[in-house]
Amino acid sequence: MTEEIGKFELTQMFAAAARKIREQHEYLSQLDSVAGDGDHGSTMLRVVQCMEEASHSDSTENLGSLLRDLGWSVMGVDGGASSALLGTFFSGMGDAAADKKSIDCRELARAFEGGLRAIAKVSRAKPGDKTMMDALDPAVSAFRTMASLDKNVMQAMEEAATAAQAGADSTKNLVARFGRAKFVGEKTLGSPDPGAVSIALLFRGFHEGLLQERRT
Amino acid sequence: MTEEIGKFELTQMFAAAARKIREQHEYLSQLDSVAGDGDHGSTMLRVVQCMEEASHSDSTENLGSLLRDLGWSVMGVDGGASSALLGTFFSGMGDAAADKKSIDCRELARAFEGGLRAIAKVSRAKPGDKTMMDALDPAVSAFRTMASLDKNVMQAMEEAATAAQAGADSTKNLVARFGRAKFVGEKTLGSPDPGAVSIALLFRGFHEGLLQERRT
Amino acid sequence: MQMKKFINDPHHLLPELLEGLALAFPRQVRLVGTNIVARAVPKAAGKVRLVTLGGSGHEPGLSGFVGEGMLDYSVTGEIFAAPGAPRCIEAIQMAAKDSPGVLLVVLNHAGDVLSANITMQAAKKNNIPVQMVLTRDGISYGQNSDSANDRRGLVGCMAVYKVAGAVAEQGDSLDECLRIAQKMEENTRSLAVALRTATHPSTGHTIFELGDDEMEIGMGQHGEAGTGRMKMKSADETAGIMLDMLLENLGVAAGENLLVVLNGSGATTLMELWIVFRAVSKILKARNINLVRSAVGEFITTQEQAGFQIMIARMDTELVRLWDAPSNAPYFVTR
Amino acid sequence: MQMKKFINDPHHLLPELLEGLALAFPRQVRLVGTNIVARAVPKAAGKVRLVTLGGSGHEPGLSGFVGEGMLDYSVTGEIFAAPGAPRCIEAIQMAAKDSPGVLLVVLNHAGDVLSANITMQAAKKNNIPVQMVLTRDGISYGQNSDSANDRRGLVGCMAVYKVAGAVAEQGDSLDECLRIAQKMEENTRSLAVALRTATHPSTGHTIFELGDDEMEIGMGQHGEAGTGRMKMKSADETAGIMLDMLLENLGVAAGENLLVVLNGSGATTLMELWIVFRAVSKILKARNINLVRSAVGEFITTQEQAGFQIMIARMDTELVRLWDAPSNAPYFVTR
Ligand SMILES: Nc1ncnc2c1ncn2[C@@H]1O[C@H](COP(=O)(O)OP(=O)(O)O)[C@@H](O)[C@H]1O
Ligand SMILES: Nc1ncnc2c1ncn2[C@@H]1O[C@H](COP(=O)(O)OP(=O)(O)O)[C@@H](O)[C@H]1O
Ligand SMILES: [Mg+2]
Ligand SMILES: [Mg+2]
Ligand SMILES: [Mg+2]
Ligand SMILES: [Mg+2]
Repeated sequence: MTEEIGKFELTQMFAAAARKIREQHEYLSQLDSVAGDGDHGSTMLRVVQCMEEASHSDSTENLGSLLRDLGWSVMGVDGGASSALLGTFFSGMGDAAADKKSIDCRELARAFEGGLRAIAKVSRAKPGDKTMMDALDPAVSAFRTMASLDKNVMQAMEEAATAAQAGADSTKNLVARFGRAKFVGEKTLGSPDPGAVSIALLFRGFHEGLLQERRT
Repeated sequence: MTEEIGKFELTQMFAAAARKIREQHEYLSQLDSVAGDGDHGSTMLRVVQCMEEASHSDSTENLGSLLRDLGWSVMGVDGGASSALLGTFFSGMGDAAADKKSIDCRELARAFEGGLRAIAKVSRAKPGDKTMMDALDPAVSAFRTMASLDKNVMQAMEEAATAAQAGADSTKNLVARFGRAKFVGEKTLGSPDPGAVSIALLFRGFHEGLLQERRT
Repeated sequence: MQMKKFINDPHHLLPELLEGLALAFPRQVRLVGTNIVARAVPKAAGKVRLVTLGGSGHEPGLSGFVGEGMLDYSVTGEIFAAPGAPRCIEAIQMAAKDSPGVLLVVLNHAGDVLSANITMQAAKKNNIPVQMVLTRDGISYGQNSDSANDRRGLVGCMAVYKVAGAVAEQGDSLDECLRIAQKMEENTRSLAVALRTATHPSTGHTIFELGDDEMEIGMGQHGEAGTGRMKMKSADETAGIMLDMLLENLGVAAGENLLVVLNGSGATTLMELWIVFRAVSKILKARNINLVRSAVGEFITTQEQAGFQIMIARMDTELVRLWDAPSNAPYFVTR
Repeated sequence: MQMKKFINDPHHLLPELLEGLALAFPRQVRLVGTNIVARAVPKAAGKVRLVTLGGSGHEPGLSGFVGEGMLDYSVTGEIFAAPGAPRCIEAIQMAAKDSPGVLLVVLNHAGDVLSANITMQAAKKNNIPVQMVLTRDGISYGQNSDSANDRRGLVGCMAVYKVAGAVAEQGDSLDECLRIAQKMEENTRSLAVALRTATHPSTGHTIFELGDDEMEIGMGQHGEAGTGRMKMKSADETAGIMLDMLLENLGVAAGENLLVVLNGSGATTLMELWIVFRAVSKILKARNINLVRSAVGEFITTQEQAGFQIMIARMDTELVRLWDAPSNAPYFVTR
């Protein structure tokens, strides 16, 4: 049972998340075409590439600095809103993470919360505004709740992934108020927010990566 | 039998020529689209409008100055090559015409020749270059020949119209070397030169105008 | 179908277009850092620097406005995408050297604002004196009650570059540059109309769809939908509808002085822009509003989109003087 | 299908577009006579005047180049059609007042040349000191042996306006203006490429057809067919093919100094032009040819046609100095 997340586990999580995004990148761009500029999928491809590179690099075993560097490189993807936000998320996670080689479930929960706080500082979007926050906020809450109930990382991640998916689904019924989509309002009703779908895919990937890691 | 051309006869000739052009203006523009800019028909519409206005105006009975003014107003049509050339033609006719109220067949022949000379000065095109000259040159020659054989205006105009038509037809087998069409060379093979077709229509109209004038 | 654009690798547009700009205007601009456009001859030490950031695909904007009297640095993103914060910080750090401060001019688009906010956080952490102005000129169709934050950045940024650039060139303080930039920004409104879509040069896809007989008022700078889709109208009618909304939104009264910028989106010809400008000018005259300055051309485009933006700005003597001040930016030369 | 252009009456384009130009640049130009564009402030008495004539639909050319340091008068024809001789003579007569002479710059197109020849005849009859220069820069695809008269006028006229305008502004004689104009003309070559057709704004018809994957090198200024139709190529390849022909036709050797003007046709973005310019610049460098001056933008367009013209000109110190001389024409401001 995975109780600690180290660089190896992170590599597995990121690899699985990258697979999820690669399978769906055309769909993500298509969702972004409804009212955005249709580039979300290609930005996410570059984001997950950074994630893979960061976890593969030899430079550090320190998870805090690994995540901070990852945040910086994701921001450097130059992909618009989503890479800026996800970069902020990882870098906020890094700031909050203990400077250790591995972290337990509670520490990971604190890191996720730090990432969420960092995003909130620059995003201005609240849950309900039909952005990635609608998936990220419930995912982080679910993870924290599970951690505080002394569940293990695997269980917590499964709950987080499920919450992210539910959050992403809920955006179908919302009207966009943030990002490029805000100017077309009603048009986005019925179609989920691309950034929220990406968050759901990432958390689903994190969970699958952990599962797989256990199996091997 | 019409032996003298006065303002009344000119009005009839111009009116009939205008009808011919109006019937065919779309075809003329289409011919000009093969290798030109497709505007020849609309320019010719404005040219014949000037012809009608000139012959209807009260300003002068003097055919020389009527034709000179017509030349100027046709040039002012701003229609590109064809209006510049036809304007030059009429103004050259005016310069060569006797300053009389009416002219006979030989005098009209001299006027046509004066118009042709004026065009030649600015055009640089020779018969065979696939321009309006291929219709105008034989038309004027035919008219002069008939005049020197003491034929009447009606007979001379009929020959001129026939010669213009034959000249226009002959341009089908030529490769354009002048005007906008010259840069596409071979492309124009098989399709007659729009300016030459216009000349044929004008002369056919002149003849019909004379015929009609006699009948009424 | 192949994209009908003269490009090489569609995923390598940014470095090539910037290299071309720098080669074409070696006396005005040069490339520094990572895809950052800077002046060929840096501004004298001790003067405030102007920095902007934003996606590419809008040429000549934004980087075509780097030059004496306008911008010092332009951080250029990929096509229609904000540059990430790391490169923006790189530019801010360069700009801050030998300078009393940096003014960051940012168009109100989600991605740009995010990068700018992250950049500002980092700059403050590093004690760099930097102030930011958000340009929010683009109004929506039919919504006169919009708040400033709901307006997105259109061509209005160019007016801010121009007047703030002129004050900075004079050697004024960062606060003074900010004051002027904010005054210009608050008094500027723009409205866009589109007639035909454009192709995204990296993806090869059209960025929106519009019927054969339709136009849309209120579109964003990247083809974001507006709310004013309607049957195509004549130049005069279109200008009338748009100007009505702009004047009402900015609250312009008879007797006031306006700058008008008519900005072609790409495929709309200058012939059309002149015809539209004629209409604008006549309407203003009829309303007794003074057209004190104007610019007609392509400044901030959306690829080969057909359409244009009308920008109006309330001008006082100070702003007119700064608008007239010399500039040698590649695509905005002042006489 | 309705034409997707912002116009009013398609048969009333010319007066409206000129009025718009004059309203947008009241300090530079004004309308005189019948659709003639003149400087707002006439050139000082005693100096040679520059006059040009040509169809409209190519905005900003030709009338956008009227101004201090360039043209004195532009006689504008209907869309793609030469103005008739009567209006050209009207302009020549105005130009000749208080002036030692008039230089008429004419692009080598059938209609323009006809009007110019008739005008020259009339001017001579009236003893007006006027000289004419015919700009014949446009080479054809694959024909390096073309004679000057076979070449038609493309964007090269702009270089002639610029340098001849500068000498005239200096107060030099008509002969001197003619000498400079001819030197510039003889040393200039252009070649056009088209990628997508345009719509004639009066007729609503496309001016030529081109396959979805085709381009055509050697096209004329009004969509006249060229002889280099081929499958679309990349920016670098296209620049390479065109530059090879231009350099060979002008006989440029290593070590020589060139001016390059890259002229967008209408819908081709500045992004693409910068990318093409990058290629041009690299090729010249590889061949050891010096790129001494350049201009990249839309100068003489063909409505919303996609494509561009590359113009090269052999420059000596005199021509470079005149090219650099000040100009305040609406669409060609020199720093
Ligand atoms: N202010 C914001 N706060 C949170 N999420 C945002 C914000 N702006 C945009 N987003 C998210 O970014 C997604 C779009 O990402 P992307 O298409 O990659 O960037 P861009 O909009 O710059 O093209 C949206 O679906 C939304 O989830
Ligand atoms: N130099 C010339 N000499 C004689 N005829 C010419 C010449 N140039 C053009 N043309 C005639 O003009 C016709 C085209 O006229 P039009 O389409 O009205 O003018 P443009 O070519 O300016 O559009 C050609 O078909 C040809 O007959
Ligand atoms: Mg997007
Ligand atoms: Mg024609
Ligand atoms: Mg984007
Ligand atoms: Mg024509």
